[in-house]
Amino acid sequence: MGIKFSKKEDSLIAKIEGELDHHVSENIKNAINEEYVKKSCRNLIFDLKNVNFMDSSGIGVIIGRYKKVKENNGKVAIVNANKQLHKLIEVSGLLRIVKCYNDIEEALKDM
Amino acid sequence: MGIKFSKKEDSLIAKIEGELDHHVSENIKNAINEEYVKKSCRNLIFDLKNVNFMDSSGIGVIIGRYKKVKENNGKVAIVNANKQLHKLIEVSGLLRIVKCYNDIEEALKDM
Amino acid sequence: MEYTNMMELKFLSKSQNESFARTVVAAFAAQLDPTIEEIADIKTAVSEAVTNCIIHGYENKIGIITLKAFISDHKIIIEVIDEGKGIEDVEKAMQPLFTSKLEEERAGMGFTVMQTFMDELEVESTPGKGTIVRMTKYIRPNK
Amino acid sequence: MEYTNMMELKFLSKSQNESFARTVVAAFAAQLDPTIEEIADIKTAVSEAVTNCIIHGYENKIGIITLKAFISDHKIIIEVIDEGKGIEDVEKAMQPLFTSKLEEERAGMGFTVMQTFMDELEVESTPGKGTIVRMTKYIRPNK
Ligand SMILES: Nc1ncnc2c1ncn2[C@@H]1O[C@H](COP(=O)(O)OP(=O)(O)O)[C@@H](O)[C@H]1O
Ligand SMILES: Nc1ncnc2c1ncn2[C@@H]1O[C@H](COP(=O)(O)OP(=O)(O)O)[C@@H](O)[C@H]1O
Repeated sequence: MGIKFSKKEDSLIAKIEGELDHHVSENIKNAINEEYVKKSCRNLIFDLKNVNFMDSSGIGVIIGRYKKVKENNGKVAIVNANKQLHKLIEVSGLLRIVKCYNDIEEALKDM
Repeated sequence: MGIKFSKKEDSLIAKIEGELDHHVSENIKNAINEEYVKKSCRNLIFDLKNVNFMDSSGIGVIIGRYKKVKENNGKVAIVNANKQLHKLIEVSGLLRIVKCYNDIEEALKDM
Repeated sequence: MEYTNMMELKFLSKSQNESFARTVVAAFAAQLDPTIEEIADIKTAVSEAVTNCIIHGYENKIGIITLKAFISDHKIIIEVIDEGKGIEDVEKAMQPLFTSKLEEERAGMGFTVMQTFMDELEVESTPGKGTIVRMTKYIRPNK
Repeated sequence: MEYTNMMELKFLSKSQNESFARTVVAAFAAQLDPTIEEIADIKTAVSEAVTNCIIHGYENKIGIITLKAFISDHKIIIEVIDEGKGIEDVEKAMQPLFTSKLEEERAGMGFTVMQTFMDELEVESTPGKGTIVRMTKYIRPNK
């Protein structure tokens, strides 16, 4: 598991790599919180291109970040989710609060 | 697991694919026996290039074929064994009866 | 239960074993020649159940988790068992969004995911004794 | 035995479970961050021990094989256990080339391979009761 950060406009892009389960969720959460404040961002984009497994612990991570970002008047977006991730995202009701986009450019336009 | 056959001069080349363990050894053995007779070959070359696992059941298969081929005045050779397979082949004492070559051409020259 | 193959795995309720449990069940289910999607469904459901044993059943203390799997034609039955805290009200626990660990950012979607990704789900629990989650997935042959 | 992680797997003595057992032990050992070669060594040794349970311990009848693994710093201890026939003379059985199943084209090299590919090997057997094969592999850190 790993995570790479970049910033575009006032959006933090968190590119997660590997398996996003309960085991790694605490580290992922802390890393994003820290970077979001340090880079003084408003929006948060989860790039899931290199996530090859995720379960509802990952959904918890995204919902938790959503709450923080909303306090800051920002938006949360998901990009590059594969078919299996889409299924999980739909089932979990996450789409009520977070939008999915095909790529980062598309997400940025809508922030 | 699978096995592909070809014939060059009077040598049968058996190219084994996948994992060569006890589970598949009976099928491999029967397939080679059948093809060796059907194609009326003298020598037998095991091409292990696509074998990604082998244990002493595989050694048993090779020794068993060696006995048959010897009765027919033929030779048995092994080609394309990776490092791990070489270790197994050495430990098992197989090199006393069977030679290893880097590729099929080299083996054919020595048949 | 009639079956053609079975396995039983016991392991410690440590979070690094979540991915180990997923790998084991995927390797065992491979015998049914499932699609990549079916394997991913099974891994996801097992991950939910195992995570629940660790967080809720044993509350992050070390206990033993048992993972059983039974294969009979075209289906796999999986049981995930802990001898931990147990669940007072199973029906309530299974409702979407319900979680007893809000402070930990749990989504409350574990059971919902198991239900959606598998074909059958049964939960047996006795407070103070532990929990059994039994899930069945039908694997279509000749795809 | 002191360990930081452990697992116990029970499965049927069917030959299709040989590769399953190898996969499980490889997935568990992965925590020690072994090299590809170390993983291959472990898989080979486990394959030998499991095959022996199937062919010699249970003589192709169906029984239960138990695979245990214990991880403590920089080593993995693996036990492969059957409750089958047992071995009359362990010392003799462990000699290179010795096999009781010549007709089946066994190489008689199973124990030799386990010995060479692992760092320690112990065999406990009681005729009529079964056999325990215990193997240890040291995994060098910071490669
Ligand atoms: N193995 C278990 N032992 C005890 N309680 C459990 C177990 N599994 C689930 N629960 C209870 O059911 C609730 C709902 O579980 P779940 O739908 O997976 O959501 P979450 O894990 O996100 O809380 C948990 O919050 C917990 O109270
Ligand atoms: N689990 C077991 N139960 C009973 N006998 C065994 C077991 N493992 C090994 N043996 C005996 O030890 C002999 C040597 O084993 P091994 O070195 O693996 O060679 P092989 O399996 O090729 O015969 C076997 O032929 C068998 O008689």
